[in-house]
Amino acid sequence: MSSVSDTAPKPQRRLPDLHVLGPILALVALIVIGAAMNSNFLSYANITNVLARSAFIGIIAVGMTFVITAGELDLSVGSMAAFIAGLMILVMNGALAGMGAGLGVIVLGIGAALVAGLAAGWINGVLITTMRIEAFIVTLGTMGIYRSLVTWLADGGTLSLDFGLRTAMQPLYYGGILGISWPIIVFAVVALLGEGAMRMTRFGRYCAAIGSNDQVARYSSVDVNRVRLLTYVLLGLLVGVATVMYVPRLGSASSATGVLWELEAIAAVIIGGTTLKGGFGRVWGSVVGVLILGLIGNILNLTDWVSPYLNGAIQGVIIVLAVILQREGKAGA
Amino acid sequence: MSSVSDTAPKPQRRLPDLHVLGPILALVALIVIGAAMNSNFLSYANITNVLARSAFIGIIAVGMTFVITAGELDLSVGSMAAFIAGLMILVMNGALAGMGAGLGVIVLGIGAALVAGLAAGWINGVLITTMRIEAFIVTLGTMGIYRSLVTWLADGGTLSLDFGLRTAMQPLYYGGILGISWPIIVFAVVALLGEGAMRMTRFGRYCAAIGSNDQVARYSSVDVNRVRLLTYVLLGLLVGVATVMYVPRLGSASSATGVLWELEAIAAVIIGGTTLKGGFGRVWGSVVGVLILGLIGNILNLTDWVSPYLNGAIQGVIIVLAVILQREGKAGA
Amino acid sequence: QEDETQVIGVSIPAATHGWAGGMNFHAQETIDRLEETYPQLDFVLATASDPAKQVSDIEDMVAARGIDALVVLPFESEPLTGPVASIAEQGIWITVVDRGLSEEGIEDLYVAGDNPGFGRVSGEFVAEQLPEGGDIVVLRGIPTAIDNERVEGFETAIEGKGINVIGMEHGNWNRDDSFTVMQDFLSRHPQIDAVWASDDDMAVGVLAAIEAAGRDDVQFVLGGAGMKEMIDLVRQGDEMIPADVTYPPAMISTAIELTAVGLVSGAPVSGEFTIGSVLVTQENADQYYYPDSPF
Amino acid sequence: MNDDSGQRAASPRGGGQGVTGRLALSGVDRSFGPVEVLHDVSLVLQAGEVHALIGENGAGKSTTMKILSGYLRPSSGRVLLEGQEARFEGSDAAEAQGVVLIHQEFNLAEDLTVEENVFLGRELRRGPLLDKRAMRTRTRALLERLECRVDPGARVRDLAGPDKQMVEIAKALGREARVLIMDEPTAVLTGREAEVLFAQVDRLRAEGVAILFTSHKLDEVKRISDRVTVMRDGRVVASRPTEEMSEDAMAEAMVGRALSDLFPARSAPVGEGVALRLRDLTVPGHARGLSFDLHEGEVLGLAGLIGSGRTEAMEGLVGLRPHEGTIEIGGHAVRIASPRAAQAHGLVYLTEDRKGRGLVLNMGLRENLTLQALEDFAHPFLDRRAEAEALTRAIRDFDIRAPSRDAKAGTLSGGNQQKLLLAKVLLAKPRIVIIDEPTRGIDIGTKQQIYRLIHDLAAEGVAVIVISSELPEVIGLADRVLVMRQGRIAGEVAGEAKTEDTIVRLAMGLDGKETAA
Ligand SMILES: Nc1ncnc2c1ncn2[C@@H]1O[C@H](COP(=O)(O)OP(=O)(O)OP(=O)(O)O)[C@@H](O)[C@H]1O
Ligand SMILES: Nc1ncnc2c1ncn2[C@@H]1O[C@H](COP(=O)(O)OP(=O)(O)OP(=O)(O)O)[C@@H](O)[C@H]1O
Ligand SMILES: [Mg+2]
Ligand SMILES: [Mg+2]
Repeated sequence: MSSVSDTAPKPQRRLPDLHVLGPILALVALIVIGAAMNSNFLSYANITNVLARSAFIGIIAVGMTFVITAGELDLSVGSMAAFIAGLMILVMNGALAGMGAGLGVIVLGIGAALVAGLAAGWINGVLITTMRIEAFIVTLGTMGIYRSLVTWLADGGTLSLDFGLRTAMQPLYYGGILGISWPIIVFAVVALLGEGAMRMTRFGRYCAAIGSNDQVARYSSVDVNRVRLLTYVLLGLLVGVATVMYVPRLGSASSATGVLWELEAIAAVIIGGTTLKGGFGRVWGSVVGVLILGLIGNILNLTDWVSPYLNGAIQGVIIVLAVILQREGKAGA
Repeated sequence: MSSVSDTAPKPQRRLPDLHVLGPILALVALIVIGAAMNSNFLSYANITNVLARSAFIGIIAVGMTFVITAGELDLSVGSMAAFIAGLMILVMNGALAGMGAGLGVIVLGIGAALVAGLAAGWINGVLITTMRIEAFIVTLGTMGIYRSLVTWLADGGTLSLDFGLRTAMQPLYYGGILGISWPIIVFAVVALLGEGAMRMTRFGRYCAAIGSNDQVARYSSVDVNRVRLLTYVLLGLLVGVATVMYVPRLGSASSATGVLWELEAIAAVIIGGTTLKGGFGRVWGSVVGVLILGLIGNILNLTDWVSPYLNGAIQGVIIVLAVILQREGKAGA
Repeated sequence: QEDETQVIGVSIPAATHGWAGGMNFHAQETIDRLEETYPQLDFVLATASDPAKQVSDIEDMVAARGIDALVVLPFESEPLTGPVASIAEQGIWITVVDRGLSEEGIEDLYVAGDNPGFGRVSGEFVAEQLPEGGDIVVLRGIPTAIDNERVEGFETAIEGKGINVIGMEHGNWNRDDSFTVMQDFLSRHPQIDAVWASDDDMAVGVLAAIEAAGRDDVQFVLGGAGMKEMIDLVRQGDEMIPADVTYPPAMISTAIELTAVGLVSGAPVSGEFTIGSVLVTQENADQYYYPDSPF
Repeated sequence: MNDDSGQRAASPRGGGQGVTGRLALSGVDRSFGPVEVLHDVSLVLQAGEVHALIGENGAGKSTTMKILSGYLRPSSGRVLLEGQEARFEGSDAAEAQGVVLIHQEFNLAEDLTVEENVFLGRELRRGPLLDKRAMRTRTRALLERLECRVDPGARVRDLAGPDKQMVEIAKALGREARVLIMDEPTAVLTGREAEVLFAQVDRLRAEGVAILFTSHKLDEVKRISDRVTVMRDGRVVASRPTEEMSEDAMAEAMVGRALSDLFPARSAPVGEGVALRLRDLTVPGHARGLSFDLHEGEVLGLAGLIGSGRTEAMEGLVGLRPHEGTIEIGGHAVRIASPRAAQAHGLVYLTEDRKGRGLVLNMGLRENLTLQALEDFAHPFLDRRAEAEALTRAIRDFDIRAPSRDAKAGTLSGGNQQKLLLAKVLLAKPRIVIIDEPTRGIDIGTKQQIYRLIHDLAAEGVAVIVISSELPEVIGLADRVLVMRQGRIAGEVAGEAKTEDTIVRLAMGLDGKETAA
């Protein structure tokens, strides 16, 4: 051979297989367990329920995947969702008098939620990129701020969508096409677009490059701050999208809305195989992670064998196991 | 790369001063504001109150500083504290019949708390180091587990220390020497020892080296896994110490105990100037961070100028501002 | 699904504070008892940490467990109204506990607590104890509609009685938080005549703070909900705790029991049962003292 | 455009100070904080000319190159592109003008694949989507030009150092540079790979690209460059056509004194005792069946092609990788499961990857120096004074030139980092030391110092294994040379047989199969 690198003796013993298969195996295991425990587990209604309610965290987790891949973090998404939901309800209730409970108000509400999401993501992003403040601190701060704001908007209670509007809006959660409800459709579309963006666009590649080594990215003419900012804006927008699905479901927002969504979304992303330190991310993994989390809750509701007090413990154990399954395949130290 | 960090022609305007002074300035600013707003702010009683109640998070934050410096994270400390408090109460109530409400039971309770803390830290550490699972996931898992366990131990309610025991134990929180209460003394001692360990022992140096580049540490004959494990064990032990101070205060533990302590402790560490990605940590900074957080709450309680619904927002804003103050001094991108 | 077994779903908020913990305990205990008494009944208990989770729990109960009746203590009224209404349409028996749904006529049976009443009784007692008027501080619960109703009831009751609320903060129905808040109130106000802690868990924290500060200006602390330790203090004539206001977590037991009996007997009890908040003083404290309850 | 079609003989063209050239520096100063590291540097790069920049470690070569390519800005003075003052906002602006720098240290995103790195920042697209196939094809073509066989889909993290260097070069070639600046491109390459690179340099020169490179291998400089500029202490001290300068003259201009023999004569004989005995050492996936004895006071060379498994075998030996086989130290069989255990037996390993595994770049010199032997400074609290004294000694013994004693290791020049790394490992007072590429990036004057140091170690009875890709180094330094090939020991040469030819033949397995060059 012409080259001087004779790489012969080591047959590249990397097993990406298990690393890739890990989350999927965990998901399959959960499905098998669920089906064994309750015959209704695989029923259409149950599957649809789980998918639809996973959509909120799922849509957010897709955005979170980009943020984490770029080496960042966002703790504010749960509070942000609560705040946007509150805002959306206020806007719609406010416009009701002038516009009537029609499509107009709904479109206005959706628009308001998306714009608010964009703006909230942008604020996080600007504080982090241009002001150069640790993402953990910025988003911990905005987490407190949004949570307070929604409590304040609701005067300590609950903000409720006008009843008529609620009826008009419900199809957004409960309706759908071909028997598949909107949240599932939107989740699927967001996931597909996200996966495409991660693998097939410059944006996805830049996220990984920045998360891996932002100096290198900078030297390679990547506008690092802009890409980082974009990840937050994208995440904010997706929080807005999730909220648009959420409001018709419950028709209200309060300080209890979206509590701990951030941890769930981050956990889903990591269970899915994205590296917390950045540099590598996969959207489909996050989707699998969200489904795993959703199924754990569902299965615990389907069976009686543990005290409900211990649900959190079971959940914790399964999350760790799911990740062990995935890590098994990893090579040496 | 050796020197490629600044692209601009500005002649290295590094002001480590402000980076160092940042948290202190923020603290001083808060003290000035507090004193201006309420004349009782600087009273002996108020200062003592704030210090004593900051001690729990403070002691934990000292341990967290080592964990974060070594590039790790622990989300489980709040739940762990609740669980240990519950366990301690159960052990003491259980031993009461045999031993009577004397020193023996108290010593037993303290011993149980410290051992439980060590064990809990060790479990986190082993899962993270030998099983090589992402710290975020492990501690998110154990966070759920401990929280569930304490709920289960308390049967959903509150575990209360026997009334006689509580009276016997109260001096541990309310008593002290020379007018300084025990929590403050213990906090100060832990902080001093921690600062010493960080700056003047191999352990501290190794933590920073591992957090900076664990490969370099490994190639330099540092037993990376052991040091990492030790940081978790130390943190667990300090959670135990914090719990020993906590239980005598109200004599009870429930699922509401220690909620969000982990976020507070991590925030304090970062406000104090330790880098979340690891490689650099300072214990005194974390102490200042804890005091900043404690004072914010105190000042908000001492004044009326915002709706209590907005307390969280004010807190968020101040946290971000405190870090901005600190970051200001940092050089270019 | 089988004709002979009937399933009752019970959906309640998780035990995040003392009262909820007591309620969780009673729910669990009642279910265990009824399952033994009525082998033909099956129970599903789910605890939720937020309204969305509670809606999911209820969905699961319907889709996978085929419940015939639902006993629900709504985390919040608004978000649960729609989902519960849609279940009611499927012919499932609905028992609502404590917090009413925001639309009338959905539930078959309503076992209600009386939050404005709770506030009113508390306010009246405070006013009565301070005939000359006085300065009090108030600790509020977790910001929720319930808390708002209680505080409104309280404020209405003390109106025009010369009582000044000189400080009001959220203690979140939490002992630690109320301890902190009370410490700061004590630093801030040299004279506090009384404290409305609005909850017995918060009263525990408040008492500890007062005791530690060694202040003797505070004449009494009024909690609420009927925690056994507090009732016991009332029974013994403690000066700081002259009274308590009930808001029994055991109302969940009543609701589950009525629902179960209704299902089994085929003659369901419907309607509304309001469990009023009662003032407990030394005279009647024995009636409300349950030493075996965890709360 | 050019007349000297790829000849390595120097071209007499261009080069006068008054000529602006394609890219030039004029009177450039640069300071880092209070330390001024460049003084009045002027330099002209001509189209179609290969310009070599040489100088001692820390002379300012890398800094000069970074200023030329927009990574740093001059404190004063001007950068001229085609005679016009160029104010590069950053490296991307310079790159847009066709000025490309290959860094001294790798500058790749380790988590990304080869292809992703090569096209980072200028991805090919079809509509909004990436054209992966085209990028992969182009990457493969670029790598083929460099006779590098790595898979464009491989993650950079998994590549060996030399392959990473080739990827860096491919990345630069892919940018269609008009000015190509290479900071010690051959430091991690063996002679054969360097040849491949030089072929590309010839091609680019013929295409009219202006090329600037540094190297501490003066023979390379002599062979490939048209013009040599020598820097010392941040100043240009000479700039002449290469043909007018002999290697010795270059060395003398760099160091400021005449250099005697590079390799000192051995002063002490090899000892009798066996310090280390290996039997059938196997590092799964990398090396098989290594058996040899190492004597006290012996310097053993380990030669072989890149990827022959020398590094992995030795990493296995010190417990950095799982291994099998028996290891005897001082006559006793020992188990070595970690570098810590190895060090407890007096065995330490110095890595070839100083940036990734050798030094904590954001820690100070002192912390780095004592990291490996920290026990010696802890009783139980760290003795800062002793640490400071150790640093003083290291700075003296190893001639470490740092901007200040409090500097972070990352601000040292590449060669000075290497010296710090050597000092750090030797501070652990090993009885057996394995040094992987001891003089990578070290200037010729200091090299001599380090060789002397290794001999002094041997004279004290320390057993030394030297892995080096520079054949003259292994030959000149070692008493005996083991040659590895595909994870096995292919042969041993000592005494008269220690010639480049025999070693290369063994390394390539030329006795058996025929290999096309
Ligand atoms: N970021 C920085 N901060 C402070 N000093 C620096 C920085 N970068 C480089 N220096 C100093 O500038 C001087 C010149 O460094 P440079 O890297 O240019 O040397 P070099 O000639 O490339 O050496 P070598 O042959 O070792 O690579 C050195 O003394 C170095 O320590
Ligand atoms: N961190 C790593 N992870 C995975 N593989 C690695 C790592 N470091 C090195 N390798 C593998 O080791 C192989 C050989 O490395 P290397 O080229 O250093 O061997 P060598 O025989 O020591 O040669 P030389 O010392 O001349 O570089 C590389 O091809 C690479 O695949
Ligand atoms: Mg250099
Ligand atoms: Mg090597």
